[in-house]
Amino acid sequence: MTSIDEFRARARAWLEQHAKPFDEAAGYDLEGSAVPLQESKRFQKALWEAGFAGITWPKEYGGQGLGAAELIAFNEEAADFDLPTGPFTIGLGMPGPTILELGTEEQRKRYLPPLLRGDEIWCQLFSEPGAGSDVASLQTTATRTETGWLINGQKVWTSGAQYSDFGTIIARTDPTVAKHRGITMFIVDMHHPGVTVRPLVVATGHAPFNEVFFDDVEVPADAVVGEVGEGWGAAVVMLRNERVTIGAGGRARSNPLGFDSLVELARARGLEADTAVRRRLAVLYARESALGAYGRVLHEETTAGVEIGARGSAAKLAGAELALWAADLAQDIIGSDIALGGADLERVVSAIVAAPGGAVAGGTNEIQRNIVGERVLGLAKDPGVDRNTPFNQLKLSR
Amino acid sequence: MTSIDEFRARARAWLEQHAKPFDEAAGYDLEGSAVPLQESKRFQKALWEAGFAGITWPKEYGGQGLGAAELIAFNEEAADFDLPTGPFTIGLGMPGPTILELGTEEQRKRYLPPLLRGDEIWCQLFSEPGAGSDVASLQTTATRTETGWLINGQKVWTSGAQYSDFGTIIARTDPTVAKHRGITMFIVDMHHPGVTVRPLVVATGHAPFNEVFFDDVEVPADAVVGEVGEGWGAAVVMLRNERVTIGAGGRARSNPLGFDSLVELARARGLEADTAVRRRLAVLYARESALGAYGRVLHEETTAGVEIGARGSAAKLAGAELALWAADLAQDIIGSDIALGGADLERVVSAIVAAPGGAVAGGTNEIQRNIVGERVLGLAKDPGVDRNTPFNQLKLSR
Amino acid sequence: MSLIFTDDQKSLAETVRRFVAQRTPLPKVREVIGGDQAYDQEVWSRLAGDLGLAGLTIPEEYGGAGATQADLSAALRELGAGLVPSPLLACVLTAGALLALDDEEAKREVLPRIAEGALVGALAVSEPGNRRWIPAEPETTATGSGDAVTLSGAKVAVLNGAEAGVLLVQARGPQGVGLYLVERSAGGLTVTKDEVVDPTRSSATVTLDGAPARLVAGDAVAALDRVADLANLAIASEQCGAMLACLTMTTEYAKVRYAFGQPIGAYQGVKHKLADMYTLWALADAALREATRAADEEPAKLGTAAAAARTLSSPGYLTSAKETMLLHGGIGFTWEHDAHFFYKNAIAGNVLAGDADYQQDRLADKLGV
Amino acid sequence: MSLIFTDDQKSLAETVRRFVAQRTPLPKVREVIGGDQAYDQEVWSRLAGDLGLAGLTIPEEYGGAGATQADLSAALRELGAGLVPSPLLACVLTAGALLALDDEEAKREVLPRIAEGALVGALAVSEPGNRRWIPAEPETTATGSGDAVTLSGAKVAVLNGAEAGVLLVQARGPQGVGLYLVERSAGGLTVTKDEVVDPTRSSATVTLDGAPARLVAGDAVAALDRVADLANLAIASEQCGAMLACLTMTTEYAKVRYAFGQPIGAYQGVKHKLADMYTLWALADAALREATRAADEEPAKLGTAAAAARTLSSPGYLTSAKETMLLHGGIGFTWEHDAHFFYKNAIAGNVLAGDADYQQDRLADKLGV
Repeated sequence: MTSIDEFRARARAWLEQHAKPFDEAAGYDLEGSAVPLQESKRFQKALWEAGFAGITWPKEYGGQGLGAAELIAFNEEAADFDLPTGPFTIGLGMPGPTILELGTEEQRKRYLPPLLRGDEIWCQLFSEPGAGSDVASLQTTATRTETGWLINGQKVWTSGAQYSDFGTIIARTDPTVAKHRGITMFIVDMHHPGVTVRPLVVATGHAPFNEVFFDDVEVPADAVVGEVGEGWGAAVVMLRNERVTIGAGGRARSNPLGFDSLVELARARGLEADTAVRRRLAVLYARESALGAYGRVLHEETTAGVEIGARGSAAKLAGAELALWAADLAQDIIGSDIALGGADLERVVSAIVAAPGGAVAGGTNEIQRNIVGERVLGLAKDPGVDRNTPFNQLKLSR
Repeated sequence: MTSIDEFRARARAWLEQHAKPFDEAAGYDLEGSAVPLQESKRFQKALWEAGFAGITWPKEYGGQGLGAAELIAFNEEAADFDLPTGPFTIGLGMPGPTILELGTEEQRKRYLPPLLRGDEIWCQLFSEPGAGSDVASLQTTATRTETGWLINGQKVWTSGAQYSDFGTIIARTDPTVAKHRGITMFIVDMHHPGVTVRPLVVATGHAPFNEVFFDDVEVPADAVVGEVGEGWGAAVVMLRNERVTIGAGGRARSNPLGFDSLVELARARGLEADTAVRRRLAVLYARESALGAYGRVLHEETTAGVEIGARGSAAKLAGAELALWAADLAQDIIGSDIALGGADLERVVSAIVAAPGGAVAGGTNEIQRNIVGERVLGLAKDPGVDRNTPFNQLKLSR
Repeated sequence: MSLIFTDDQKSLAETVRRFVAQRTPLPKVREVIGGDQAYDQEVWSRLAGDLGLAGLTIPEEYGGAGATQADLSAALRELGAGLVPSPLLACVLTAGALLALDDEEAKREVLPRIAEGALVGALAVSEPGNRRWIPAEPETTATGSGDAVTLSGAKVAVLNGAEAGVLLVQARGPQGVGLYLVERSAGGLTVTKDEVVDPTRSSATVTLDGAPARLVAGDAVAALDRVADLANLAIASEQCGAMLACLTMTTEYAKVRYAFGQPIGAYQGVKHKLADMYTLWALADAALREATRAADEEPAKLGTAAAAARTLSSPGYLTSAKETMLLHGGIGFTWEHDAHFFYKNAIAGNVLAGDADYQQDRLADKLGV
Repeated sequence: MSLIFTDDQKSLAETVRRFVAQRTPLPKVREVIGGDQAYDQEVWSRLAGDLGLAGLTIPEEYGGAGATQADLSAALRELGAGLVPSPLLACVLTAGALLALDDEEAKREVLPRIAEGALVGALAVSEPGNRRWIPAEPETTATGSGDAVTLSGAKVAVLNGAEAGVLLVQARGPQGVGLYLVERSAGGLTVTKDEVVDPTRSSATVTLDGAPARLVAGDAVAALDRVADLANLAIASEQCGAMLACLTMTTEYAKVRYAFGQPIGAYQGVKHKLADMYTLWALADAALREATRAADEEPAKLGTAAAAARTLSSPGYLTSAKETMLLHGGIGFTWEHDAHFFYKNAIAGNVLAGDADYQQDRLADKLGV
């Protein structure tokens, strides 16, 4: 038995004792916040105490100092369980690694251990109402004060802002240079009185995100992550992580527009023998399983040291298109009852309504196509896109 | 009985006596040149003698001096007949009207009557291998001589060049100004020894077009149509006519990818009761009949004095997309026999192979979408497209 | 008559458009559908009465205006563009069914009240577990005869069933399939408002347990076929209006929203999708014009033309509404933005009075394929 | 084994790619298909012999190399990318059928000759008037027994039927459906070369009129199911190669072709279509990798995985080839350009060894839907 196998066995044993097995029916979370916060914090602390939090992070910041093989082993075992760690996903996936890479020694010591231990929750604050796909055209400002910076502006699509202790925010610190060059990343205390969090209700009627308003929020000078004016580089790293996360998708079985769900739906509606429906279900299976295989190919290539570059964008694009296609199929399976929002159809109807939103989250299909065209295929950049114009001379959305 | 009704009755009577009724089976012409040239010339002459050629053209140039109402009445009656006037379509639809509008009095007197009388056939020479959608980036040159101009270059996609007596050609007369401003239109004698016509074989194996090479072809100074350097304006008018012609399409029944043909195809293959095929045929009918109705709407608006602007591009786009969609349906109806080129399938298989070519002819779908977006919806022009760069500083295709 | 609007139709459309903008713009619609009423009663009174829409196509002898289907279509486009909640469609279908039957007494009793907006009629045809909008063989039964007829069975997706004063119910009686009038106050009648995806339309589940009813004399099968044509005309009209609203909204957004220093409409990724939306609308609109022309001039072609129009308008609208959400990016996914109301309206409208399979099968039937 | 190529597979692919570029590039393919031979005999000898492709997946005991399906797939991608005419697919299917049967004598007699490239085998299953690639109940009959069996019937779309030295024919005999070996020289056998849309593939119509044949022992139904899986693997491999060739060709063109002062690939109208082509290829390619992995590691999953790969590769290739023509504009429609050969190959490949309906029905069956 290798040390990896031992680690895997230990993880399995611990999970079987402490975590709930994955429940397919309960797996789809309309609000994105179904787990009680205290339970989540308790579980994260237990995970850390057992040696399964921050597996690849250095020991001096509370991590386990192990390798990618152990991380993969743990994730593979964990996939069979329903870990109530949702509120920590962002902190561990985006701000955490960024602080690890770009933060000062003080920042790492101060912020990483409480994050791993489940004491402090993080969010990330990038998107703005006026910026959209062109994230770098952000208009939130951070102006220098004697002791630090004063942040003013509005962010949007912030998951978990309502219960977060800290956030990483990018703000414009120099409007006289090109838009990518005048941005700085800060750590912001979400409990500051100038921070207002407002739930953002979406098309389904649920509020899985927030709008966050910053009104003269002071942050100290040492809240800068990396260098002043170099926040865009840090943000790009974070966004790439986000795209991979979104592209990978959740377990297919918990997806109300996935193959298993739509087969059940068709059976429940007596269409299991309908030739056209059967054929479309077969195509759904082919597309869904190919998307999974593509993810595994990229994963294997990464492991083999092959640079996957921007190919994750093709997965994101394919996933978004598949969800929209599956939403059409689901509608046709349901037929005229789609107009009714009855309890038995609530999950699938919500997913149909949410499908366009899912396609937009993390970058529209058009943006993904541009990324694939330019960075994977090497096509010329869009004409007329001027990356060198000073921000204060750019045309912006209202 | 109004004078229009009388005119219509006279046209009907003449057509019944002189023209063949429309033969649906024979209506699709793979080569585009099935009618013997002499028969065509004789018929055009007879048409002119009977007073049905150049209905709206002035009498002094051989026309009938009548109104649009008479023209419409004649066309409506003529739709039931198979007029062997193919070789004259281009001359009467494009060069003719342009010379009428922009030509000198001498040009009109010299060229229009023989065209109407069926004595001389015309072609138009716009497209070039290196230009494509960006017609104005043409590279054929016309350089001044003591007595006129010397034309050198290559044109492509020229219908009827092999039997044409004259052509209207656009060539670059000033490479130092912006591309649209350095172009001049000429009348060129297609019998000049420097003109070489070569049939252009397309994907189906047929050769409905030509390549035309110009090697030191002299034209006199009075061959200029309109003003020197203003050939683009003339070309735009001609191209708009072309787009309307292409968008309007032929009789649906002669189209091997049309509803009637595909219903027959489905019946011949025993699929008349197949639910999926029936549904797709219903959709085909809906799309095809809507395209016809849209053409009638535009026609009625034109008659009512409403400017239809670039809306014909939407018809062209819809027609191209419909042909590609119908080609898919035809393939699915045929099933595995599509791989076989047997005689009973030749027409429909040829049409399937030709469908992408049809979508490109007269401007790609992308160009049509740009036209609809910019000229119908008023969206901003593509960024970075510089209309003011001197031609000799432009980047061109090899 | 032609395919393009007459001056009268333009003027009617303009009147309705102005009324919608002034009295029931989208922020007002949001308030109404957020409440517990299916529609704003005052708006409906004005639409029915002042604007005369409830009786527009009802002949003058029954209190209506005797106008053409093309006139009604012009008005419905504007209501569709504004997502205006109203029982107009339900009334049009009920009145259309009665007009296609041969029961003078029923017509004289019901039609004038519908025409003046005093009565909402609802058509109850669909049944649970049957995917066809109008069942060929309904399970609902009529028993008894003369004044003692009663109905038993269940009807689903009854448009404005909860707001109707009278229901026209398809049922199987001793003499075959018939249409029966049931008063809302009838004993044995239970009407339960449905939870719906599209809050701008109200539908209900109806159970009949020996509810007293009255057979309307005439050929019910033919009348229901006529109703299917009228439904296609009316729904295609609303959908063409809504498609145009989506197109206009998204085009405007593409002109003022900037990304990477350009209005997003300058990028072909957006421009070409809008061109496709335009083309979808233009073809559905043309097909609809042809259908209303047929309704008024060549009734023999109505069935095919109306089904063809609907076959384009429903999926075209669904695509347009979805693209409206997608092209607005994140903003289009917020509750605050109107895009999702159009999307939900398109989802529900796609199956209203027959889903795509039903429509395509019916069109194929009419085409003799 | 994993989803990405091993070093051996990379090296095999590279060898085949170099061979195609040197010995049978597209201009050479044009010459061959313009002539009266189905393929270049010398090219086939080299592919079969020097490169060992004819016997690649045939076990060593029958003269082959005993390589994996993933190895064969790597080679087939390169042949597909080059539209190389050859009887390899026909041989793979015939050998695959024999290997799945239990007739040691037939294997020993036929397989070594196929493996060395000396014999072309062809599988004759489809019948006129039956839309299924492999009929459940063939009309072709086998009569007699032992050494005196004869076949009568007709078979269509027999891949390389005219070039084959031996045919493996599905027929209904006294003991049910079986597979029968028929020598090309047999009396009563008529083979007529088809006119085909895709000149890179040769197929034939075969009539059997009391042709002497030999029953191959074993479970024919199971063997043909295995053949359907192998066909899906092989065709998906060729198609993934061809899709990538289309993508590469069109991407290169989009970089050097200028319109309005920009390379056309700078416009989103072109760029986004190429991104979609990339995505279609990437998913079909990943599904194919999963299918070859299953073939070699988890045979129980092969049927589903191979059908899924084929369900994506065939329509994906058709779309890609069509877009290749469209994005090349007028040039792509000329005979001189290669685009139309890919388009025709995609049209024919879409129905090769079962059309889309057949594939989707089979996948649904395997999924238990």
